[in-house]
Amino acid sequence: MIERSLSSWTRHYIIILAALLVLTVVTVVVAGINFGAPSINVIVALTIAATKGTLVALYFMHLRHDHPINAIVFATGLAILALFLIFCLIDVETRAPIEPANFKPPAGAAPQRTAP
Amino acid sequence: MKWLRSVLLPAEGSQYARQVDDLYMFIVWLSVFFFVLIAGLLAFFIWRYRRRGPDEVTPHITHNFKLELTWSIIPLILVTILFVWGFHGYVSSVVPPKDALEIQVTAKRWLWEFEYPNGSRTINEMRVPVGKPVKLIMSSADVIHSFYIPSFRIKMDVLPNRYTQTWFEPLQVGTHVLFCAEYCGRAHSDMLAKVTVLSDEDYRKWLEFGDETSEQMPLKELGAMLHESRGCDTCHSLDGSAGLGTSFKGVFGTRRRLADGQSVEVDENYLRESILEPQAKLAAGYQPIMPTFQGLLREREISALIEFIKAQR
Amino acid sequence: MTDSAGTAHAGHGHGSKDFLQHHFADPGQQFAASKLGMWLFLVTELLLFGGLFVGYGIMHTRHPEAFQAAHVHLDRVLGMVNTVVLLLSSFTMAMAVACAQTNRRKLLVIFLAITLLFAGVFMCVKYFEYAHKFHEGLLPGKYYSHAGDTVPGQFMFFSFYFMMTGLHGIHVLAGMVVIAWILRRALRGDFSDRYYTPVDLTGLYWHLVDIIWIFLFPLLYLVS
Amino acid sequence: MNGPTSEHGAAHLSYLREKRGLKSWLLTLDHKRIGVMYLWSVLIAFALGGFFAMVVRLELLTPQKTLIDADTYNQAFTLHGAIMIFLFIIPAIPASLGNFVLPLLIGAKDVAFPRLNLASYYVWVTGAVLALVSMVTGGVDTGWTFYTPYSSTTGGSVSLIVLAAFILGFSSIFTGINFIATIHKLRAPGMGWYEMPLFCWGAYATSVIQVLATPVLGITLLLLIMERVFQIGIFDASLGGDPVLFQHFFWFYSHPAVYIMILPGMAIISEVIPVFSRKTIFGYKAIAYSSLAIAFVGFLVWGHHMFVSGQSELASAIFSFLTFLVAIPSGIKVFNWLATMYKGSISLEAPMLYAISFLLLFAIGGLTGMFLATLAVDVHLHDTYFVVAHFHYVMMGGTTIAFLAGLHYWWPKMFGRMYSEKLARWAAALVFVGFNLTFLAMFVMGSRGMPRRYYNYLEEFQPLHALATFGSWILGLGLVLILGYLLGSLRKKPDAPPNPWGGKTLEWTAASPPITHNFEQVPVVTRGPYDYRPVEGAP
Repeated sequence: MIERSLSSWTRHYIIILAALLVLTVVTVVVAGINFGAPSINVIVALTIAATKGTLVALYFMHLRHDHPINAIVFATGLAILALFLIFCLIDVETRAPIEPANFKPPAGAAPQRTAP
Repeated sequence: MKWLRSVLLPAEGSQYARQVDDLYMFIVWLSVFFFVLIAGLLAFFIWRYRRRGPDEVTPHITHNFKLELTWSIIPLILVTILFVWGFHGYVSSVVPPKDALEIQVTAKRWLWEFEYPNGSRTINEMRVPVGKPVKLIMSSADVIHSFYIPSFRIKMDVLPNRYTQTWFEPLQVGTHVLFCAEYCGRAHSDMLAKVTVLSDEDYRKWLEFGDETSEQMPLKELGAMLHESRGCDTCHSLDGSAGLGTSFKGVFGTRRRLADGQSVEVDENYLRESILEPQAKLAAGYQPIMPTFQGLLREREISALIEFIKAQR
Repeated sequence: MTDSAGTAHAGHGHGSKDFLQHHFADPGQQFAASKLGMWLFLVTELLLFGGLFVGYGIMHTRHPEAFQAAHVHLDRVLGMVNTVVLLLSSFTMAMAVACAQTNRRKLLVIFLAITLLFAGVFMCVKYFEYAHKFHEGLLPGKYYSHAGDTVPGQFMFFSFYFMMTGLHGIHVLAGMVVIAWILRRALRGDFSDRYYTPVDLTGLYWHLVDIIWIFLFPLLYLVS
Repeated sequence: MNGPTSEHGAAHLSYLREKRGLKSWLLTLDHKRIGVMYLWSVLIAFALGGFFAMVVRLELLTPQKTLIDADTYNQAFTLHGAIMIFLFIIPAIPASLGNFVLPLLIGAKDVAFPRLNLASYYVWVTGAVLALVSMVTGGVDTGWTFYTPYSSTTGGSVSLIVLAAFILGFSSIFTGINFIATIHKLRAPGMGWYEMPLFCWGAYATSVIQVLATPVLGITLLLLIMERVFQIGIFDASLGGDPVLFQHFFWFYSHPAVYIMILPGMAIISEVIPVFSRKTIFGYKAIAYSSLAIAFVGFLVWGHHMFVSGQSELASAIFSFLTFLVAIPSGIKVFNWLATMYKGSISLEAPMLYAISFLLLFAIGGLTGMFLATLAVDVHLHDTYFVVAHFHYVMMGGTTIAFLAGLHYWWPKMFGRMYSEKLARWAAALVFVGFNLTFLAMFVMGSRGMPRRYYNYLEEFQPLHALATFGSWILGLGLVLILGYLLGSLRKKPDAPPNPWGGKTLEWTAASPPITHNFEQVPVVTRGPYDYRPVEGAP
């Protein structure tokens, strides 16, 4: 970690905080815009969140200037999580729908728990 | 080496089974080769390089890149072959032919229910014509079950609120066992069904007229047969021992306390109602788990079961 | 966690000023080990929440209409207020660490106190949000009794809402306990530029809690 | 390298004798004492799990009811699985033997976080007690895999045992964090990554999985408890959830967990074989990196438990291919161990006998894994006794045999006593024979279509079942014999020399048993861990 004076830390952190607050406002504003497809809104929102998270990790959590092993540990965790999500999605998204010609749906097939 | 195949695997009931067995036997021989290699080297080294004195000095061999590369690449090639071969077989097992006969399968704790294209149903026995592809569309009424016929080398989980499918094409007339292969509770190991492969003609006749023998059988005998084939015996014993349902031993003519506090005499009407609407008068101390048999039994079969229960003294 | 992963108490080491434990060669080694340990712990936290994120993602793709219809019941303004509050608290926490590193003991105490205060504000806002949901019958699982749902399956959004914000809330509460404990030690004058490991590690934990909220906010309040 | 005296000038007492009294054990921060407490605890768990295994085998002696009813049988195999997996195999090598030897192997005084280490032990005890409580308050009949919707709807104290598994996960995570930090930061001066004994590489790879996979089990079990308490719906198909998703969540942990179990076993074998061949290890880097490769690829193969579960065909194909890739690093290890013995000076003391058993049994376990990775064949073999046999060959024939190898190898170091070599050889033979009798026939039963978790079975399988039950008695006898002579050795006077086997790793430079701070002086490493060249005149 590099040696700094408190005032230099403070300046540094205020810039990051400002960026985070701006991004928060942006994500709320953007959520109101219709980009045509709902998936684009999700991607935009998550990209902004990822940017914010990266800022916090790099600067507030000092990963930028720290011993690289800590960043490697964190990145490995994220990578494994990403693989977990991707493989689950591969399964869920590519299941073949089976629509038999002469079959009625099993009892209670539709998710039902609306108002009593 | 036919004998080894017949020791290790059950008789092949379908063309697909033959395909799987070829691959299975290939892996067997591959495994035998590697096991003999490993065990042989091991035994040889243990004997050849046994310690002969307390101060023996050994050569300092740290690695050998070429050798290590060899025993990384050869297995890689072998497993790639296995993968492709296995994938190839798997694809043919999940894609049924377009003209396949469709049978709908419902798994319940702890019985199998089959519904044929013309609407007739069977329990714990599936009848199929020989030499025709049969596609099974399966769903569970409660927990996860698994549809497993070893002779056909097919298995597929049966899930609640979802359809899964598998298919097979029987080679010859005969019977096979159908197991539930996914653990589903107390009577999991009794959740068996019979798969009867009939000639095309017999199948069509059966579908239309029902079972000829059952038409001619005396009522009591028919009842005894149904008690087993329809899965009554999974829950209702004949020897008085407690099961998930009341034992049939000596039950006829007694008075029965019901879950709602009332009581009723066990007569023909009560038995009939309990078969068709099991939850209408639930016996005290038992869970409301029995499925209805409405539409599953012919009129004569209901009478047969009642006669059978009456006879259990 | 922070206690066991990072610090020792006087009496277990040679130099009590630096809280050096006997099995470390020097304070630098001890600090680096503690920090690595903390990062490993943070990764486990990440994956713990990660499972919920994956579950949410998959159920969202299964029931997009239900999730869309259900999220309207969340108050975006309150969500945004809470996001800002947590970001501010992350900032003050980072400042607290900087103060410890530069030996500003008074400022350290002040920043820790402000962080604790922000955490309290966050929990208060959460309390009002929860109270409102309970009142409307937006309860988890079988207790869901909201009237007037148009799309079936909306209850599942709230299953996730309560699991995710609940687990996060528990982490905020745990963070508050640890910060309070650090604050007490700071008041006692334990920390200096030679020894500030617990402050640093608590900071790391707190930032992670913040990062998780940064993702929860758009996923729960802004999905469209 | 190490003088007999400390920096203070006087020899220290061993870690066993320096402090006395129950409190000095229960509140100890010494990795060796924690390791010993863990050792006795996991052995008790092993005995309990073994008892249930015997009950299950005895029941299966006849096709119908032999001894117990179906419900008791279902609970017995559930508890056998849950206890063996969560209470025994996962902590067996890392937390007991690993805890004891890892700091010694790298020349450290302790693990990085001794308090966390002790916390791990007590978390384990808490989990174990909860698991026992669930056993007597209603029992659990879900199988150790807790598949929904069965587990979310059945009666009994499922929530409690799930909570116990959740808590046990933390004990595993704590050990993992501790080992990673210890290996990174506390290696003795002069010990680079490639001078580390291979046990440390195995322990490192294990710890990475413990840290990365266990939290997902945590959240899965938490969701399952919520499903039971609140019916939150995520795994419940009738509410719009997906029971197959539970299987993804569960196996995302539980498949890597298999490598949590086997990697430390392989790590022990990598220590034992060079020492008893008195020869340097062949392909150090290949063995080291293959551990990491197994750990990494092991994260991407969980779907091979789900080939017939209703998972998509594409996902099955991908998982099948990735599963095959695990065969490569496993094969590399086996061939490297064999090459280490080539031109060695092999002596067959008990640890080496277990290592040889391991090689044979693990080879069978690994090769039969190929059947199960092959899609078309797995469809037939899935959920049959073939799978049961396969994983017992890997988990018992692999991990447990390796655990026994390590226990016999380090026993003199841990307690300062030699056990009876003659009895040890008999026991090793009994275990080997009993094990094969119990499980070899299960491959045939499975191939012939005998489904697992069956209380009643078809008559045709009875001879093979009877053989397996008979084998289990021999196996049990062997294990009891081991316990007998090991306990017996503790009654003797300390008689173990510091280095009974002629090992070159650092733990053999410490006293047997070691002093509390492990080494009188901080060791400085100048030679590789398996360097058997004579000290003078080396090239």
